[in-house]
Amino acid sequence: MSAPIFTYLPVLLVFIPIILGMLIFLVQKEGVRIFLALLASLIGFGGLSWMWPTISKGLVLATRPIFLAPEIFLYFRVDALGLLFALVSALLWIFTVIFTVKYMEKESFKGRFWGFLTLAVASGIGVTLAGNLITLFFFFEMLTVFTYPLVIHGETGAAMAAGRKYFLYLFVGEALLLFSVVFTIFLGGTVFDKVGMLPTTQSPNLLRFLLFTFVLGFGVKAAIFPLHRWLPEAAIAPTPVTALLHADAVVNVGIFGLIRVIYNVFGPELIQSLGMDGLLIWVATVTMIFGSVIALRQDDLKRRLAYSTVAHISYTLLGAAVLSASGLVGALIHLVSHAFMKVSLFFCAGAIDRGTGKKRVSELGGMGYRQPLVMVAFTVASLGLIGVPPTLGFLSKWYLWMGPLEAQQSIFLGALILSTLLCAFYLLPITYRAFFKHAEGPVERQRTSWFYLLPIFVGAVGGLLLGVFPKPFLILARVVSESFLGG
Amino acid sequence: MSTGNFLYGVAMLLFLIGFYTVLARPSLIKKIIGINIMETSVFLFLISVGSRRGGSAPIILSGVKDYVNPLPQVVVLMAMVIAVGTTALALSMAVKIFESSGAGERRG
Amino acid sequence: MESVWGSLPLWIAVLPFIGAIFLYLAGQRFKNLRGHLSLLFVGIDFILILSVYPQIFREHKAIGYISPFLSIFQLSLDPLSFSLVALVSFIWLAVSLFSLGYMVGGGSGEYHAFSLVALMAVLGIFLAANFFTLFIFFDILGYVAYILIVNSRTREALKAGTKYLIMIILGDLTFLVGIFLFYYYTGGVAFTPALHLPDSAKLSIFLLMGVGFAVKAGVIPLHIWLPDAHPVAPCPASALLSGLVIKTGVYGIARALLVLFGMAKVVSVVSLLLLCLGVVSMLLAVFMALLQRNAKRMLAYHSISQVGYMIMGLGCAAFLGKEGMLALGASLFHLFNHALFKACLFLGVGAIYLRTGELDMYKLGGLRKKMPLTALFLIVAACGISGVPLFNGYVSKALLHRVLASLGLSPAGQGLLEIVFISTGAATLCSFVKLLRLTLFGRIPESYREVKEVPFTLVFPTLALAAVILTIGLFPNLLWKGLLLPSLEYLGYSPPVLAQFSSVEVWGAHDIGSFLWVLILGLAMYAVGSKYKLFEISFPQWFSVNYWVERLAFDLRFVFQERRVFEALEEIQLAPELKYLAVREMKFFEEDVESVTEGVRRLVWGLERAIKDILLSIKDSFSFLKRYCLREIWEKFLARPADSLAASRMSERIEGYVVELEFGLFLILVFIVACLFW
Amino acid sequence: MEKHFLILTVTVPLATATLIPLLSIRWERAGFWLASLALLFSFGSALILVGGVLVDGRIAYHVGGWAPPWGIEIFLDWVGAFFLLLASSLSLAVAIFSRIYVEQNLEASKIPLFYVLLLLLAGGMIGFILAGDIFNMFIFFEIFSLSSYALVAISGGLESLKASFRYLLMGTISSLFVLLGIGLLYSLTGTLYMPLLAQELGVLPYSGAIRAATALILVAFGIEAALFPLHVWLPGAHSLAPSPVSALLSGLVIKMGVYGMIKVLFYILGGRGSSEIGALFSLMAATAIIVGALFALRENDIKLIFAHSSVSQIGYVILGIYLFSYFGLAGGLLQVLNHALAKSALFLCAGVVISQAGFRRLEDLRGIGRRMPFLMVFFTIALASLASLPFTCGFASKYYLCKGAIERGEFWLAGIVLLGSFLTLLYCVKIVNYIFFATPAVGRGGGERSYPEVSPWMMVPIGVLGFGSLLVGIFPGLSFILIKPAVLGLLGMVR
Amino acid sequence: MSLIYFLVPFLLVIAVATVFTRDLLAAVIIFSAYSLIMAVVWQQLGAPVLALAEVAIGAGVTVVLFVVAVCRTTREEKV
Repeated sequence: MSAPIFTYLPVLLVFIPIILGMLIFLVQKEGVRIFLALLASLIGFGGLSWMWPTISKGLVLATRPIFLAPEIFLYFRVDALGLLFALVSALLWIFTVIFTVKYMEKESFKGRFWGFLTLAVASGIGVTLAGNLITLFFFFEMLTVFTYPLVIHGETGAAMAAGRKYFLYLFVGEALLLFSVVFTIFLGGTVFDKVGMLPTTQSPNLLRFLLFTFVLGFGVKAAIFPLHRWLPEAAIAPTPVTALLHADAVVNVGIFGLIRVIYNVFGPELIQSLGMDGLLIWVATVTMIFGSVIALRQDDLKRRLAYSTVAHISYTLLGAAVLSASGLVGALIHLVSHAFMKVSLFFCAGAIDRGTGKKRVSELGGMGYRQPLVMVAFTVASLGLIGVPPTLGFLSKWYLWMGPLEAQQSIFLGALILSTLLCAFYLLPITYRAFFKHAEGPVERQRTSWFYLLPIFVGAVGGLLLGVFPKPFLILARVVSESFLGG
Repeated sequence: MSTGNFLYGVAMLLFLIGFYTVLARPSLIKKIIGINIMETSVFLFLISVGSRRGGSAPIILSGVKDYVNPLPQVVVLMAMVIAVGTTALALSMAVKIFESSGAGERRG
Repeated sequence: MESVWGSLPLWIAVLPFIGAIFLYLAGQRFKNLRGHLSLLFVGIDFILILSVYPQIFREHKAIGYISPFLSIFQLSLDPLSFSLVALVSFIWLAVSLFSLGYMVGGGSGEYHAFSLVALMAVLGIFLAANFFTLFIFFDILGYVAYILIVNSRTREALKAGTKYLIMIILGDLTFLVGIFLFYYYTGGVAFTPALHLPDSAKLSIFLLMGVGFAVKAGVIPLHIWLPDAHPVAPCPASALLSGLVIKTGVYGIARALLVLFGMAKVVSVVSLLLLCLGVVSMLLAVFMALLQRNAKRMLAYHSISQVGYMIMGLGCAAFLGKEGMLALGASLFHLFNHALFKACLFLGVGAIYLRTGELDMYKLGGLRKKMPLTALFLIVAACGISGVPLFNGYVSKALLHRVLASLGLSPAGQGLLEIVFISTGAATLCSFVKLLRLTLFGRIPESYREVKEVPFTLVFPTLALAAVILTIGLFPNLLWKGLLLPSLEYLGYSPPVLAQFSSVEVWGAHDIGSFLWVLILGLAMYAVGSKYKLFEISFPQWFSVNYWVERLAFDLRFVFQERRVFEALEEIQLAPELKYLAVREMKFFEEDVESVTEGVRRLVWGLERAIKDILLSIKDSFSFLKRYCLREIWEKFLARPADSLAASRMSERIEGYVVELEFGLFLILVFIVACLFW
Repeated sequence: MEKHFLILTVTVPLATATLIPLLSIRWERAGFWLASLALLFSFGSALILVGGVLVDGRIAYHVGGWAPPWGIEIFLDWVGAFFLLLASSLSLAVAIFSRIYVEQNLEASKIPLFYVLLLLLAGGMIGFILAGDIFNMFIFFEIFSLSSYALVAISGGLESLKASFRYLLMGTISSLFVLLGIGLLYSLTGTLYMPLLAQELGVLPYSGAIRAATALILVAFGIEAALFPLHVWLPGAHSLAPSPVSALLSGLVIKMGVYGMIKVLFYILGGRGSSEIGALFSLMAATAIIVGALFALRENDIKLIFAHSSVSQIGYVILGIYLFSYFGLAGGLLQVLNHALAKSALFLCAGVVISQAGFRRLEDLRGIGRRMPFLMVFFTIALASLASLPFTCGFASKYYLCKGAIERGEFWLAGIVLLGSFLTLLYCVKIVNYIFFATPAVGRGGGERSYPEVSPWMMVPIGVLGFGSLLVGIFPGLSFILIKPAVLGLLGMVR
Repeated sequence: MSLIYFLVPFLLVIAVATVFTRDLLAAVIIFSAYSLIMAVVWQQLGAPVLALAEVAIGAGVTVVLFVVAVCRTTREEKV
């Protein structure tokens, strides 16, 4: 590998897709747009997987900082945590693009859609590769901005309302986040090169306040409980966008930020000495249970899946917040598995919607005969999300359950189990209806396009295969937990 | 009580009267008159700052040692010119407003 | 060559799965061949398994398999798993043959494919070399069995299936937590004895795992899905479910017991609990069976009862420790026997159902003349389950009886056990007398005059099973020495103990005597029962555990669906206010004050509603208690059952119960108190 | 040599202003060309002067060769250079933009007058920046104020006349306050030359008279800068003036109030009494930030939105100044730059829309982004900068303001800054929604509205401002070449 | 100097009268009187040049402007 390119790879990986995304706006031909979008995603994934061997050895790839103004500089630093998140995003990005080709075929303003899609995922990757707080914040906010046009793509009243909510929630969160970023820099830390960058001599109440604003700031994006309302609303957007929101970039990035805060900004010891780990865990637990319970009550398929995301993302938070090695590994692996499964589930919902126009769970009777392959994938993905053994979901759940035990907080094990149970109860009825209930109208078998089936199966089967061969992500997760918690 | 301080007080009173006119009288012309009253009061103040008990005008004459300070007078002179400009502008606006609305009155 | 040999366990387990895929692909075109294909694959698997016999038993060697991809995925083929696997594949072969003629038309493709997957799962469970692998197959089996249960897609089937699924998920989860704790304490999941763990850990792990297994095995407080699910499945599927699938739970409990407590003598909650649960299951389920009209439902209750025997045996094994070899052996023996005769019974009833379309025993009769072969084999199987000498059930029951006698409890406890054992046997006998009397003997109803014997493919499986039943009944040592003793030896029982029971001897006076007691008591019971129509008694609904579970589920659903507390909590979001603030026309000094007050008003309203709802639900639950506990007990206990049933609001809300008698909880208490005497 | 440019850069525009009426009798376009040339000259000389400041730090010119305290001095230092560069470049851009705009929207007879007033405005501001004693400051203050009143009223509509009259009343009161304050200061020290004044005041105890003088002047400049309770004239004046004038008023003229405040606070008072003044003014600025943004949110007229937004944005600047810390001041100055570029680009864009399409309500703007894509891209860049998105200058300024507030331990001020930027974002998004994400408005004939081509005379200034905004946004560090020494110099004056 | 003490109350009274006179033309005329008195005060304070200027500008030009403006608008001040 040639050294200079490799050294600046993170910068290129973020900015080449962004430039390609901007080019898309100028292009009129649909074919060229798709080519550019696909090219961007392939470049992203290719570059990231090129880094994998290096990073998985525990090394770190850092670029030289680019100063924009005093104290404000762009700095990329790829560690295992960032690479893990980035890889998931990039991999699913490719398949999101493939899905979008068919899904958006008859929509208008496709140039805008392709452009913002590319920009959004690229900035999501930018967040994960960021090496300091400012860079992280920059891409974090850009992600929100670029996702907004995607959310309101339909331009209907409902879409605008959803967009409004999205905007209100996320930008309040980002204002708080900026506050905490500035505060942290004021206290003297910005680069993620060590565990716990804050001085421990500060007054504890100040630090608690800082953590609180951090959690609120990132928590909006991670959809933790009282701040989750935008996520289900945004389910009105086109399916590739919901996939982007739920699995590809947005929510993941929120939780990524929280992990950075817990481990890089504060550090486990400081958090424990402040006594704030309990708060985080409780927040996660409440979100978990509430998300699941509300999901039980949803009839709209996408909304149900959205609430399921609310619940599942806080598994990750719980895993990260118990401050134990297994918990962290579990959290990261769960994130991967959730991303794969949720992408598949949302794509299934999209394919069903496009194929038959059904959007509600109660209308899905007999869907197993109409679109058998889609529903089979849906079932596999549901089982993966529940955590049935051979899937990656099981592996993650295994580690996640270990976390509270190692941290001597076994009560949260109960919450995890309850939530898993609820997860089964809100996902399995869909399968049940599809395969075991008869439809009201006439049932015809429908041909589903391969543009739909490929991404759907990649998500579902990918989750399954990764359960059997978890090495690529497991190694990264182990490296992360070793670097943060010392083995 | 010195003349200076006495005049300061008078200037302030006049300023307030002018201010009241600007704020409270509805007629535009009245408002402009108010501005003029304020201006003259400020000039009065400036001149009384420069004046000195027993001083004579700042014109060099033999045998006069005690002049009033000329600088404020220069200031006032220039300000006076500007004030006339302002008044003219304001009056022309008032007339225009009257013509285009049909009433020279304006509340607020 | 070695590697091929080493991966043999994997092939044994996966072959049916390959078959299922093949079936799916080929079945698209050759719809009629699906059953044959299924049979073919089961047959190949059976032959494959049998061909390993010399390797396992002569060289006394276990074949282990470790997945190269996922090192935690391990299988092993040792004498114990071989015995079970052989049993499974044999019965599966018979049932497959039966289903060839039975399952025709809609849903048969699904049935054949998923029965193959279920076979893989069951084989996998018995082959698993650690808890993790066990869990994987266990879970697969849970979901696949669901598909078999709801094969007919009728309302009852779906309802029963849902209940089954909920119970299975609960069970799997607790099992998983158990494994998880096990891993946490030991750092591994293999079946190596983990005796060094602290007692509390052992106990909690065992209880958690045990709940998972007990759900599947249908041990009494957790059996609620079983009497609903087994009857609604197609007959061959019921045969598999009752004959084999629930055995996985028993096997699991045995495994957990051996791994956690080894051969140590466990005089603790564990052995006592197993003993109690076993006994309660035996007794209660058999009385429930007596009250049934539906033949398959009756058989399902018998399954619970027979599983109770096995659990009791396991309890004894735990109780006796190193000397408990006979108890374990007897349990396994009974496992074998029950698999055989229960499969045979279900197939026989299935044959009758195929010809008559009727499962209500009271509407059948006199079929012995129309379907002589089926009748014959049904009688053989019934003799087997009732423990009639010369049939296989007798042997295992006698062994279990001996074990009970060797427990050395206090006289009161011993006496109680004795009474329970005898009366269970008697009730079993009685209920089968009833079954045979009502279906095979007596006057034949008009509508069944034209009934013919089923074709040979349907008779042959019952024939084969009956033959095995008789063989084991006549030569019990064939099974004991051929399969069970090596397995027990493999499990690590010491040679002196092994030598003590190198062959089974069940023809003692004591055994025969107890059978006579059973016979007399059973016939008397039948006489009294049929005379006074005691078999048609219906108890009030609230006696049933099932009723309470469904009632609870109903209430929970009510809370979730009726826009109550959660809805109110959802409403208290600040978003509308912020939206109002930001987006609408914002007349700052006028409207905003209004919007803020509006926000406060909403907040207060939301809180008020939430509080009101919580209070209401509390009030509801009180009135519920008042209404359904106190008043209903009062009315139903004293009033005539039928009237109170009609009057009850519950019967409006939840319908479709077959009334059950399950005062199990009371009895458990009574029994524990009794056993604590010694 | 370059010292002479100091006086020339003021006098050339003022002198040209007198030429225009004469020449335009025969030559129709005289106003435009002369004004552009004069402003180009002052822009060029401003560049030269900034070069001189970069070398020497402070350059001064004594008018007529008389040294102070008797003569009049004009000087330029770092802060002045920063403002001078802004003033000359923006006025040039606006002058170029006005060519087409004025022809389309004003009566032909008023065109020379427009350029005269524009030149007076620019020259007045430049003089205000350069003035070395406070009385000259007052004179130039009056010059540019008067011309701005006239410019607001130039289109002659009743509403704009009323707005202008209101502006005039407030402006006159403000200038009288300044005069009064100057009188008080003079009565205390006997001099008007700023360094001497500072010296004399430094000796005196901090008495009620000084306090009163300071308060008078600061309030007066507060009126000019449209600080919150004194901002009532701004929305009307800025929204009803011709768009290029609005651009100049919002972009520059209100900044002159800020510049005056800086002069008084640092050059004259030397930071005395900063705590009490700071507490009061930062409270006012904080209120301005929030209230201005809230008012902007409720408006439906695009220029009114921007006008209210100016109230909010100027609050940031003033907040930054009254934080009296390195980061606060830097943030404030950066915000001056950001707001000047962004807001004038926005007003110019609005001017294009109003002059080409003839409407200004948000509903009518629906879908305009698809008709005028490039214009609207610049528009959006400016909006993003206003809303302090990342990679814009606004972000850097808000960052430093936040930092400054935190440094002083005033968390609530940091909160206000962020809340304000959130609200700003909301109205920006509201506008963007209408522009890009709504179905196009329907014209008279029933089809989509069509828009004529935009002249390059209009596009070029907007493009330059937009690219400037982008450049400064991506590399805000560039502006620190001037800002950093400026702020350090200011802080050096604090005693 | 003592003249000032005599003139100043008069000045104040005239200012008040200007403010409260309804007839605008009358108010303007009173205002011109105000300017004249002011000029005298300034002269007394040692600023004769300013006094002259005030007579010319304040009482002259300004008042003419006012009169013209009043003629072109209205004499009534509606309260």
